[in-house]
Amino acid sequence: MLKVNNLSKIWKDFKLKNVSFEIDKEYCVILGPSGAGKSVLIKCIAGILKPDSGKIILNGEDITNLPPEKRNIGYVPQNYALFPNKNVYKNIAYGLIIKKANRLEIERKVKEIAEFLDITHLLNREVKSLSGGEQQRVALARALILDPSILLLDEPTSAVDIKIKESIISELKKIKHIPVLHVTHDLAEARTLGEKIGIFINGELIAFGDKDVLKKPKNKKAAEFLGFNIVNGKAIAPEDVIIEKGDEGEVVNIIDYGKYKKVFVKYNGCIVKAFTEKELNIGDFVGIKFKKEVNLSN
Amino acid sequence: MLKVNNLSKIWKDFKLKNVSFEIDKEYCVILGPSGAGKSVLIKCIAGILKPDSGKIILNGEDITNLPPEKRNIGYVPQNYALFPNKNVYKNIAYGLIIKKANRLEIERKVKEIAEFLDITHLLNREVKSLSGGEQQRVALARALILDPSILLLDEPTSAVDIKIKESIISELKKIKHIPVLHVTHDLAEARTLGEKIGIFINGELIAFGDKDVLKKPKNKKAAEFLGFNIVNGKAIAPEDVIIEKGDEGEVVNIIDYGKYKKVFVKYNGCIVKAFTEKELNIGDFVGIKFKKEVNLSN
Amino acid sequence: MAMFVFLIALFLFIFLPIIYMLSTPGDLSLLLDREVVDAFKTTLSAGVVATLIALIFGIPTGYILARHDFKFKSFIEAILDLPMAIPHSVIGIIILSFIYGIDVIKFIGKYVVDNFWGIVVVYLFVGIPFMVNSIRDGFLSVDEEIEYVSRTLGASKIRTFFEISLPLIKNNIISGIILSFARGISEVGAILIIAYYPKTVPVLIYERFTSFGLNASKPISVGMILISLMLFAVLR
Amino acid sequence: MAMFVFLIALFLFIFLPIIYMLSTPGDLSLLLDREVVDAFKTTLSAGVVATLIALIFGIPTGYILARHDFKFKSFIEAILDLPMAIPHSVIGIIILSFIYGIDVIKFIGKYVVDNFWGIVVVYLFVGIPFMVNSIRDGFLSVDEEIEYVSRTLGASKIRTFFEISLPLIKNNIISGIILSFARGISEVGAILIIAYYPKTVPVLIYERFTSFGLNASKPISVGMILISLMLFAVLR
Repeated sequence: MLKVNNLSKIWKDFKLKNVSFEIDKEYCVILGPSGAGKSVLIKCIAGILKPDSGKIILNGEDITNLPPEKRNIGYVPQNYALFPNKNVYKNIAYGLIIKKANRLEIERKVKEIAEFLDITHLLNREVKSLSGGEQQRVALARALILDPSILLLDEPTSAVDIKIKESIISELKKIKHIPVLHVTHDLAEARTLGEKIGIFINGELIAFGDKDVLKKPKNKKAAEFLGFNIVNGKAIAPEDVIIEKGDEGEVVNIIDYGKYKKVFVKYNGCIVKAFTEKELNIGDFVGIKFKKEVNLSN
Repeated sequence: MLKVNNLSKIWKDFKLKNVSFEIDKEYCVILGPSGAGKSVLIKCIAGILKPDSGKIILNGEDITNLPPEKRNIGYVPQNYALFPNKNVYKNIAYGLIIKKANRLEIERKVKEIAEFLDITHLLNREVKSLSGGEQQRVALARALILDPSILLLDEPTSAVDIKIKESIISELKKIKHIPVLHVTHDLAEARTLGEKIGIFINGELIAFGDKDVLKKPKNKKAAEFLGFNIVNGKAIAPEDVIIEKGDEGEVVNIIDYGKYKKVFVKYNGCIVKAFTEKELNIGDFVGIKFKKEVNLSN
Repeated sequence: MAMFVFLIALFLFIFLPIIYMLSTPGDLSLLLDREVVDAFKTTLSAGVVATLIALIFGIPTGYILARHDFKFKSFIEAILDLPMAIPHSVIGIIILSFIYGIDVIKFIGKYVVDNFWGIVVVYLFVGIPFMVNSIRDGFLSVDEEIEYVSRTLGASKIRTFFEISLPLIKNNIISGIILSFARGISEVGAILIIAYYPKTVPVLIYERFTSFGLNASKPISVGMILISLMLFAVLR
Repeated sequence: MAMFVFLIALFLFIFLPIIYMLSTPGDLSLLLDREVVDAFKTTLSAGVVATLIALIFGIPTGYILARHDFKFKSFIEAILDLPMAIPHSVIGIIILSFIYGIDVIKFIGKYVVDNFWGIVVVYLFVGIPFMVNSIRDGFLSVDEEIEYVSRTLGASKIRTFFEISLPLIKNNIISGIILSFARGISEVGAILIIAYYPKTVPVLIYERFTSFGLNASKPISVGMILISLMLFAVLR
C-alpha cells in the first residue's frame, strides 16, 4: 500500500503542490497533460528526487528519506533506459545479480518473467536491436523480477505507435499481483487500465477516485483536458452529444476516423465536438442534443 | 497538373520503384508506413533529390532536371524548417524578397495569406517561440505565398498532438485552388482530406485512385497496413465486424476509447479487431459477423 | 562527495599558479619597452593575418565537409586534424624541411625563414584544424531541410548559402576565429625553429627568461595572459 | 564545386610537408643514438605518468561536472579549460614563478626544475583540459535515467558508478587518455623553461636543430611523427 501525504517539490520548471493520495493493491492511473509534473511525482516516489516537504509511506514504512536502492520499488522510465552495454538477459537479471542471488535462481526467475511477458526469444539480443515495444517489455521484466512493493510506470506508451501501444496495454493488464502507479497523458490508457484514477494538472492532483473521475470533471481546466465540450458553464462529453436533423448548429470541421466521424459544430457561439456515424459535410446544419451534462464548480 | 512517370530512386536506406501517377487540381494523399520512402518521393518532386530514372512533368513541362528554385513548387517539410534567424513575417516574405517583389506588394500578400491561415497575430514573433501548430501554419503560408503550381506536404501532423492535428487538418481543407500532394502514415488524414488516394509500401505505389482505395485493399500487405482483419484470405475492416451474442470468439483485449471500445477477439485461430459500444470484459465469449469482406489477390 | 577533493585539487593546481602570477606581475612598465611593443605587434598582426586566411579557406572547406560525401573524405578530415597531433617543434622541422627540400619552392625560404610570413605560415598550420572543425560543426548543425526550403522558394544554391546557411553559423565562425587565433599566438616550438625573428611575444618571453631570468619575463607573460583571458572570455 | 579548390589547398598545405618529411627521413640510424633513446624514454614515461595522474583526478572531476550543479561551477569549468588558452612559454613562466614565489613550496623547486617531475607537471598542466572534457562529455552522454533505474534495482550510488556509468564511457576515457598524452608529449615551450633536462624529444629536436642544423633533427622528428600518427589512428 502506498500513501503519499502532502508531497511538495519544485524541480526545474515543474512543481508538485501538496499532493496526497493512497493506493492499495490496484492499478492506479494518474492522468495529466505533458509538463504537468507527473514525472516529478514518480521520481519522488522512486527516491530519485528528494521532496521539499511531505511524506511517502510504503506498506506502513516511512520511506521519504530512504535512498532508491532501499525502497524496493519497480521503476520504468519513459525512455525505458535499458543498460546499453548489457544484453536483454543481463538487463533483466541485473537486480538479482546486485542482490547476489545464486545463478540457478537468477536463471529460473529470468525465464519465468520472460515467459510471462512473452520475450523469451529476445533474451540473447543486444538492447540496441530491440524495437520500442520490445524495449518496453524488457524494462518491465527488469523491474518486475525483484517483486517490487509497487510498480511505477512513466508514460509507458508515449514513444510507440498505436499498434504497439495496444499490445503494451494488454501486457500491463496482466499485472495483478502488485499495486501499479502509471502516469500518462493518454485518456484511452486511463479508461482501459485504471482501477483508480487521478487527474493531475499544473502540479496539483485535482481529482482522485474510481473511474467516475473521468466522467465528472470538477472544473473547467479538468473538463477541457478530458476533452469535454463546455457549453454555458456545463461540461458535456463528446460521446454524450447526439447529432440529429435540425438547424441549431453548423458543421465546421469533420475528421473521419473510419468507424465514426468526429464533427465540430458551431453551436451557440462555441464549437461543440461530437461523434457520429452519419454522412455529413462541412457547412451542413444539424440539430444537437445533450444526453448528459456535468455542472462545473468554477 | 502533376504527372510522375516511372520514377525510381535509391537514397540512403530508401527506394522508389517505378512510381507513376497523375494528379489534377485536387487534394491527393499518399498513405504509407514510416520508412516506406514517402519523403524521397516528395524530395524528388521538389527537386531536392535527383531521380535515378523516370520523368516528372508539371503543367506540361518536363521538370525532371530543373533545380528546385526553377520549379515553382511549395514544399513544407516534416519538421517545418522555418528559418530560425528570421521572424514570422520575414519567413513568409522570404520567397517574394528573393523574387525582388516590391515592398508594398510583399506587405499586402503577407497580410492576405496570414489572414487566410489565421496567423496575423504571429507576424512579429520569433519562430523559436511558436508552438508546433503555429510553426506548421507559418510554413504553409511561406510556401503558399508564391502561388506554387503544386503544394507538397510531408507528414504535416506527425509532430503535433491530436488537438492541433485536427485544427491543422481543418486549415488544409481550405486549400482548394491548387493541387496538393500530401504524404502521411495517418489513416484519418487520408480519409478526411484525400480526394485522390495512393497507398505506398516499400517504395512502391501499390494502389492509386479515389477514396475507395481505402476500402478495397488489393493485397495482404496493404490490408494489414490499413488495419484490416485478415480472415481466411479475406480482408475485413474492423468497422465491418459486428459483435453479437454468441460463443464463436473470446475477447482477449479491450481498449476503451470513450465513445466506443476496440476489442480484440480470438476467432478461428486469429485475432479479429472490432469496434463496439457494448460493455464487454476480457474472457467474455461473443458472436462475430462480417458485414463486408474484400477478396485479396495474394 | 569525497569526489570533490579531486576536482578541487585539479582546480587549485591550475588556478593558484595563474592567480599568483596575475597578482605579482612584476614591473609592468617593462611592457612599454620598444622590443616588447614590437613583439606584441608582430604576434597580433601575424595572428590576424593567419586567422583571416584560415577563415577564407575554412568556410568553403567546412561547408564541403558538412554537406558532401566523396571519396577519401575521412582521410582528408584526418589530415586536416593532424596539426593538432604533431609535436610543436616537429611542426617547425616539417615546414622547414619541405621548403628547403623542394627545389621549385626553395625561393620561398627567404620570405619565410626568420620572416613575418614564416610566423603566419606556422600560425596557419596549427590553427587550421580549429577553424575547419568549428565551421564544419556549424554547418552540420544547420538542418538541411532549411536549405532545401530556401531553394524551393526561389533562391539558388549560392544565394541560399549566403542568405540562410552562413548567418546561421555566426557563432561557430566566431569561435573558429578565436580558437585558431589563440592557438596561433600561443605557439613557440615551431616558431623558434622557423622564425626566431621578428620576435613574437612567446619567443621574447623565452629569450628574456634565458638571458635575464624569471623576473624579466614575468611582466610580458602577464600581458600575454591578459590577452588570452580576454579571447577566452569572448569565446564563452 | 569551385569550393573544392579551397579544401584541396588546405589539404595540400598540411599534407605535402608531412608526406615529404616521412618520405625523406634522413639517417634513421640516428634514432639508436643513446641520447635520442633516452629522450624518447623520458618523453614517453613522463607522458604515461602525467596521463595516469590526469586520469585518476579526471574521472571524479568529470563525473561531478556532468552530474552536479554547484556555485561557481562554470567558473571552475573555465579555469580547468584555461591551460588550452595560455601560450606555451607563458605556462612555463607561470609554473616556475609560483614554485619560487611561495615560500612554503619553494623546496619543490629542486624536484621540478630540470627534473623528470618538472616534465610531468607541465604535461599534466597542459593535458588536464583534454582529459576532463572528454570524461565530462562522456558522463553527460550517459542518460541519467539509466543510473536511476540501476539504483531502484538495488545498486548503491557507488556501485552504479562502477557497474553502469564507468563502463559506458570507455571510449571517452580512451580518447581522454590519448588526447592528454599527445598534448603532453607535444609540449616544448614550457619544457624549455622548466625542465630543459632531462631532455624530452621535442627539446632534443630543437637543440639538434640549433646546434647541427635541419638534417640532424629530421630523423628524430620522423620518429616523433610516427608516434603521433599511431596515437591519432587509435583515436579515430
